[in-house]
Amino acid sequence: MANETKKTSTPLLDELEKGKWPSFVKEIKKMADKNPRAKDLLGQLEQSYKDKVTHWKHGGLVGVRGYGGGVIGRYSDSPDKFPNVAHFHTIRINQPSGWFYTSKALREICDVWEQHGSGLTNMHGSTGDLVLLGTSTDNLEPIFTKLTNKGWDLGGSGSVLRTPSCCAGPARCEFACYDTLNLTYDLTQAYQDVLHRPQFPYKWKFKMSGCPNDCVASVARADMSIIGIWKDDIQVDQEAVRAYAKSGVDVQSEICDLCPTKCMSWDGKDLKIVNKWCNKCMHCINAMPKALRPGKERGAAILIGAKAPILQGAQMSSVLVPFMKMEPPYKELKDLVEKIWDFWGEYGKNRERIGELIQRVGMGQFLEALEIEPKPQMVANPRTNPFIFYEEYFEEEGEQK
Amino acid sequence: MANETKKTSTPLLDELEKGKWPSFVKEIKKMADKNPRAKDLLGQLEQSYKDKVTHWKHGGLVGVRGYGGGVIGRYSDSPDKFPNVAHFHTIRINQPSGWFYTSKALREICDVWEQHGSGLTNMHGSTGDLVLLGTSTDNLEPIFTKLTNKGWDLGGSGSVLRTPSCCAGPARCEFACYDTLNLTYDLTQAYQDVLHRPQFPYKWKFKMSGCPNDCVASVARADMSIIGIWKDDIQVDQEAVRAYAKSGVDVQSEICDLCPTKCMSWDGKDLKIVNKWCNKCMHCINAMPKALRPGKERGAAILIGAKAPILQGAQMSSVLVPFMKMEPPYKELKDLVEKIWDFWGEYGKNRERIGELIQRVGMGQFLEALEIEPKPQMVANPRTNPFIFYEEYFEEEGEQK
Amino acid sequence: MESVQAEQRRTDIGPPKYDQFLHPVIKKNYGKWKYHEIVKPGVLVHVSDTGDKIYTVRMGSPRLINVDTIRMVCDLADKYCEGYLRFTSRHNVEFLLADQSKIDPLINEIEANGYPVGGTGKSITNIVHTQGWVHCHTPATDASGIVKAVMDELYDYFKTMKLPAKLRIALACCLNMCGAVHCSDIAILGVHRRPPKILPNLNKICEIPTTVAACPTGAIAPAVVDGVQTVEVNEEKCMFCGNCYTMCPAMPLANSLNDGVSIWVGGKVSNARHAPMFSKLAIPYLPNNPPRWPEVVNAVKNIVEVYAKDAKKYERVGEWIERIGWPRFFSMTGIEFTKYHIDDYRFAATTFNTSTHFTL
Amino acid sequence: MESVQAEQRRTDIGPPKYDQFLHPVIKKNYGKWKYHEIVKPGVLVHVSDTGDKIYTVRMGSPRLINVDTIRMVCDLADKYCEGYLRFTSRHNVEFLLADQSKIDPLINEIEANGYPVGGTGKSITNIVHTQGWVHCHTPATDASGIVKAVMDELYDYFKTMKLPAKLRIALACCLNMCGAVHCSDIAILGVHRRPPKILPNLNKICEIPTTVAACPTGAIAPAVVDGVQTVEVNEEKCMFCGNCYTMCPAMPLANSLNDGVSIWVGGKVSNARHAPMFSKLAIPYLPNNPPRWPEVVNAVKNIVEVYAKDAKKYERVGEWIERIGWPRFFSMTGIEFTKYHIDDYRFAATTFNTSTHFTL
Ligand code: SRM
Ligand code: SRM
Ligand code: SRM
Ligand code: SRM
Ligand code: SF4
Ligand code: SF4
Ligand code: SF4
Ligand code: SF4
Ligand code: SF4
Ligand code: SF4
Ligand code: SF4
Ligand code: SF4
Repeated sequence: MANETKKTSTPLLDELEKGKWPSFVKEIKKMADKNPRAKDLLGQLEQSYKDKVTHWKHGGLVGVRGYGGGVIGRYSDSPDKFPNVAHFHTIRINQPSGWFYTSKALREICDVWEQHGSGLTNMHGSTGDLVLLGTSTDNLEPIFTKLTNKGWDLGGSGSVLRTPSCCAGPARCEFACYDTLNLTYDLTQAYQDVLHRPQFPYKWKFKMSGCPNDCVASVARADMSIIGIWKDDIQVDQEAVRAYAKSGVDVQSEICDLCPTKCMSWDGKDLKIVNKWCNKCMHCINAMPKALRPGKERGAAILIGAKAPILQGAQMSSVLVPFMKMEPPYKELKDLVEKIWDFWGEYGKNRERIGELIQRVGMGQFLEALEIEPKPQMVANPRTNPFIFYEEYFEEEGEQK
Repeated sequence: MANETKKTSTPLLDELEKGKWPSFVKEIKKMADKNPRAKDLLGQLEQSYKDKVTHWKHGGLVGVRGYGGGVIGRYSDSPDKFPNVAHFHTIRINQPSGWFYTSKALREICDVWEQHGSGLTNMHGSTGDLVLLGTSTDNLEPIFTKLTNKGWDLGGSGSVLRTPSCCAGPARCEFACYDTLNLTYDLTQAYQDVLHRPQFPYKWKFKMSGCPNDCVASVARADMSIIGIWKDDIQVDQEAVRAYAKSGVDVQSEICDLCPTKCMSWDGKDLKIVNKWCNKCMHCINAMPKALRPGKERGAAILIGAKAPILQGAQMSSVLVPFMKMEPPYKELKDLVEKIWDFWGEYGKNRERIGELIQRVGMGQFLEALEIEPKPQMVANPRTNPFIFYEEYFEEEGEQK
Repeated sequence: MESVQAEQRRTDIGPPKYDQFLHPVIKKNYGKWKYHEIVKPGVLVHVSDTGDKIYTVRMGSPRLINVDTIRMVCDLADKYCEGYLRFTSRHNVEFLLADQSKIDPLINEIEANGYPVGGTGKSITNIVHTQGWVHCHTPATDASGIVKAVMDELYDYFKTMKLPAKLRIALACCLNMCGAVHCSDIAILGVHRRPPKILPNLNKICEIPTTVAACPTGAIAPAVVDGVQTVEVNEEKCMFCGNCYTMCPAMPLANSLNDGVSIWVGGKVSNARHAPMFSKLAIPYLPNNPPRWPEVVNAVKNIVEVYAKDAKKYERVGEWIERIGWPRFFSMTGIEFTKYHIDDYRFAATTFNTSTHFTL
Repeated sequence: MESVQAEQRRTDIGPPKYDQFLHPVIKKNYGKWKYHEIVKPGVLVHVSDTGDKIYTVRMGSPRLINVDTIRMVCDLADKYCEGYLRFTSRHNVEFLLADQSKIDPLINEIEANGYPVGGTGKSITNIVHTQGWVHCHTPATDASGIVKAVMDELYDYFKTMKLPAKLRIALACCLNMCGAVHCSDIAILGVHRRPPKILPNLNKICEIPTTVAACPTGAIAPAVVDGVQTVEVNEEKCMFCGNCYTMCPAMPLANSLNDGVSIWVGGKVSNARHAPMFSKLAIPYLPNNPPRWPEVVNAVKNIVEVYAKDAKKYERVGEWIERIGWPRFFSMTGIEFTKYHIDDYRFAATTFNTSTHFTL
């Protein structure tokens, strides 16, 4: 690899060193001083800023032995000008549940990456991976070996299970209705094979949020969104409610009036909740966490089908199982997941996400195939059109069709 | 015509003479005693009640000379058993605006109909016509001539303008924001030709409601729904509000809390309305008509495209012109209508309602073709998908495609 | 055909102008009405800025009425209303009176004749409906018969104003929905459930390409049977819309064993409080059980009663369901939720619940 | 290639188990947290049923960070947090402290290093974003550059908690939407606006049927040009989704004159009060104007400021717009409403206003 580290002139990017928000240009520049890949990235990026187009070529399949994903191949369209980013592949490292780290663990990764790559990272990618940003093909195996030896493995890319991710959950949040970290770890381990070797029609994402605040945005971007909820009554500490009121919270207008189901009332002394109407929106609990807690009978709602807009418009996940207990070994959940994957494997077209498949075959058909009971929680409203595919009809006695 | 009036045995229909609600069976039976068409209708209907299917054959084009609609041809599938309904065509008479009548006028119609038809009617059809229920082909011309001589004309059927209809409006309602009766009459007269002679791709319905209560359900079932609204502030008589409060109306909970925009407040003395947020839902005015009235600057919103579900699902009309003054000679409205009809005539497929056409070509394209300015009032929300048909792009200087 | 002289024949005259049919009090106060009150069920008074008043007495009608009934109504109008009357957009008769003292005598006569007075305010008024077996060629059920049976059962709701809000019922006997049931508090909709038969003479009466094109789901394909050009129907793809029969008489769907009725709820038209809403499926199928359709009557009554008991003042059925949520609607009414309730047509995805907003 | 010994190579081990990375206080109080408070912008305290407390200091990050920055963060974690830290779902760094007295010294060091502390509560936190010109092959704009320019301008909103509610911004550089911008309070989305070019070597690198099938609007058709099999694009039908380029590298859409940015508003993910909502189009197009995209920065800032001034406490952008209505949103922000705002895709009809509920 060429090792010229003389300064690149980047008048456009330099503008992005100004301002108070920490600058990614500074991050690149600092590495550029010692890392030729970073230096050429800077140069090529400046070129893009001039030309207003990307200078990466289309695609490129690379990877590590025995894995079908985890590396995004990338090649410069100007390798002559920027030889150190002629290859500039990204490695996706499966982050630990909830993005909790020790400094020791992070340093180990930094050391490997400084040696074998650009020294630049994304902490993290939008799917959740720890993204190592740019190296050449010959470094992939060494990096892989070194990292696995430190206990790290690759994340997903292509038609595989993508790195599941979860919110801080019970580790650092009082709202968690199930153990998001444990479930994420468990599923990731249980499904290593489909995470690393493409066996699906397209990608599959799991995201686990401990409560309906959905701090990993699972409803927007996971094929299966597992969102903690509770079944019984919100736990109320009336004394603490009064304390909030005293401290200036207008319980009527800020809490009761904003409750979407209007199931709360406040007489200046007690907060009453008609729990049978509560739709678990979290607002009151969010606003007065010292006074209110989710109920005790906890589990999760399973929603299915979110994805980005290509090709039929973005979808959010929608309710598949209104309530499921979420306890190791998560057998009920795994049975469900595997049943869905089987169905998807059989009926899904190439590059068809599960949400698209469900739309294509119809939710009713999908439920029936999976032997899941239809429930009114699944719909915002029942159908408005009368085009019902009634499935059976009577024939006249002795009739022959 | 056979004139046997001996009683038909109708054990099933007889069951429908019981009960408190006035019985259509009684209505038919009473005529059956003197009218053979009514008698055979009764017989055939009893047969349907036994067989649980209709005994009318498919379709049948009949009409009066020079007209392309107004008569629904109908033939029995058992003319041998029910010869008097072998033909049993319906005549649609264009009702007067708002269904106001004099007894004299109605009697004249009754007399013609008793002589030439079954003596049975629908007062009225769901489109609004006065429906004369059942006669034979040879009676059509005489009926037509007699009725036109009394001042009546046919309504529509087939691919024509259907009989426009309207609510009681200023004749008997304090909420009317424009003269629904006059507009209905005016449009009906202006468009006699397209009402009587098919020139459209499919049917077209106008319905005029004087205010957003929409008492003719125009938003659900008119290709063009003309709904009265106002622009300025709701007129409030504070004294009268207080009187309602005194008489037991809970102004806070029954009025303010139910205001969809929450733009009202009540301090026990005065009702305040932040009119810029009011969306003219009518609730407060409906609930306290003595105290509140629509504003003074009145007109109508024009909505477009409602239809029944075949084939793509039912549509409601949607906003095309948020506000238009509605005053004779209604030139602005008529210009708009005619522009739309031209567009529909040119681009509409056979049996394509305007609402379907707009969906097919896209509302944006439709507006552009009609030179109507896009307005945010037209949408419940702007698009959520990013699939925008940007229409122009720059080319490089000197570029040749 | 009766001979008609050319000079008698007039065309394109349109309907008579409305103003000749307006009661003098109405004519005088046209556009000047100030407010109204519901005097009692079925009776309105409109008061003008001029101080004038017009009283309205609303009479329930089966809509299918004979000329003698119309004449009876005319007689009453002559006796009490100077000959002026009107019909409503839901097919009731309205008598227009200048003289308050005539209201009760009029009501007495109406009721003596077997017709009810009511339908105002927070009531159930007349059921908008269609032709059914009385006059149409595509019905999946009768119209007037069900309406009669249902209104018999809901009679008290017509005569009183004890509901939380107006409750509007409509019926259509096939998916053409002439009753425009798609925006009703409660809708009764006739449904076929068996794919069309294909009559042997199809090629003689229908154009095959048009017939094939008529099917929105592509269920119809050209076929040759016994050497004759015809079509075949992929039954799995048929959702019983009936458009093929509309286009081609040789493909009837009507079937005594399978036709029936579906029930829909929660639609509305007015903009009061909530914007207009479509009706949503409550019960996918109830059998055609003439003459009195007890299953349908009970289903409608049940929904009305659960609503009447639980809804808050001014809450239309759709607003009530929106507040309590569909899970509660189904559990409170005891109606079963099935896969048929879940939309699988064009806009299906927009009807899914993409939130954790639900009750268990 | 560096030689690797077979015995060193392990596969399918998955990520390290999370428990080894949990601060001892967290480990002890796992699942026992009782409540939290926001001590001040960027600082949380979580209090356990056991009485234990863990403090969190949130540091803003540009996400694209180098190993030295990570090491700097590690140093701070060692010094103040017993070596424990985490990252958030929006790419910020969170330091986890057992000792309250260390908070301010930590913050001082963070800020001395040029990173801000904030992003909690009613603030604007980090912008979720994507690769852009830094690493992707399909972008219509850069990601990190716009994010930097916008966050510079919104810096104070990160450091304070003075907004009516949380405001979440996301950016995606093409319609693949890796930034999942479709449910954000404000979304910045790169858009192409010129149909794909067709490179002469198309037949050598793409399968023509697959390429044709890739287009959701059917804009691509097989063609023969100069005797060579290729495709042609019906430009009227192209809506610039880029799926053809994803499937066929010989159909690039990137174009310096026409690529740019669209702005979307009113999406959300949480179920708090209102169910999750999609983002809706606010501005169809703003030019790519690197290095600091002033048009985009101003557009975002304008929306934030109008919102900040007008919304009520707890009202997310989408809830605010739902209250004031789209007409007011456009008039208050001064954004022009165009035909592009009106949906014309699959669910278009469900987005039309079928009511008279609007302000003029
Ligand atoms: C790196 C990352 C963006 C980032 O900067 O964070 C990313 C980058 C790419 N995404 Fe993505 N996606 C990334 C998260 C997402 C997400 C968000 C999420 O996972 O939460 C989405 C939306 C949710 C979803 O899955 O629908 C997303 C939806 C897509 C799509 C559209 C998929 C669809 O079904 O519509 C594509 C297109 C494709 O798969 O061909 C895509 C494709 C791509 C590709 C591989 C481009 C391509 O077509 O080959 C990008 C590689 C960029 C590069 O050179 O590094 N990416 N992509 C994210 C992964 C990092 C990680 O592993 O943590
Ligand atoms: C008589 C009436 C029902 C009634 O009992 O009141 C009626 C009866 C028929 N309608 Fe209707 N429609 C009647 C109002 C409606 C309405 C309601 C309205 O106009 O407010 C609708 C829904 C609104 C709409 O226009 O979409 C309606 C939507 C249809 C449709 C579906 C049209 C569509 O675009 O989807 C058809 C099918 C067709 O046109 O082929 C249809 C077709 C028919 C036909 C002509 C049957 C046919 O396919 O040939 C029916 C003749 C029945 C008969 O034998 O008398 N009728 N039809 C109504 C007309 C009376 C009148 O003139 O006053
Ligand atoms: C007579 C009639 C108009 C006509 O030209 O024929 C009429 C007349 C009045 N309507 Fe209506 N409406 C009439 C059909 C409708 C319809 C159409 C329909 O049902 O098909 C609607 C829309 C229904 C819907 O939303 O589905 C309708 C929705 C209203 C509303 C809104 C009620 C609501 O809360 O949603 C009001 C306001 C009110 O009642 O407070 C209203 C109010 C009124 C008032 C009070 C207006 C006035 O000040 O005169 C009239 C007396 C109402 C009463 O019965 O208590 N009218 N009204 C119609 C009587 C039908 C009948 O025989 O029962
Ligand atoms: C750290 C983090 C989770 C993680 O595992 O990384 C997190 C942590 C917390 N969230 Fe969150 N949320 C985090 C991303 C999210 C997201 C996802 C996103 O933005 O992409 C959402 C959904 C946003 C949306 O709806 O678009 C989210 C919606 C909420 C809400 C709902 C707010 C609302 O009114 O809509 C709450 C409740 C609240 O703040 O009162 C909440 C509350 C909280 C609490 C208070 C929970 C707790 O008791 O510990 C945490 C501190 C919040 C704060 O910053 O004030 N968190 N939170 C994420 C911080 C991101 C960041 O760096 O800024
Ligand atoms: S999703 Fe709920 S449990 Fe998870 S971090 Fe957010 S608020 Fe806490
Ligand atoms: S969680 Fe939401 S719905 Fe339930 S009581 Fe609290 S504010 Fe109301
Ligand atoms: S629509 Fe309005 S103006 Fe017309 S009758 Fe009904 S309430 Fe009166
Ligand atoms: S008309 Fe409706 S929106 Fe306007 S003030 Fe009255 S209740 Fe509120
Ligand atoms: S709804 Fe159907 S069956 Fe009934 S009248 Fe209309 S077209 Fe005929
Ligand atoms: S009834 Fe409708 S879906 Fe069935 S074959 Fe006929 S047209 Fe097709
Ligand atoms: S949004 Fe598009 S351009 Fe940006 S990283 Fe994802 S695939 Fe690449
Ligand atoms: S960009 Fe999309 S719409 Fe345009 S040609 Fe390519 S695939 Fe078709």
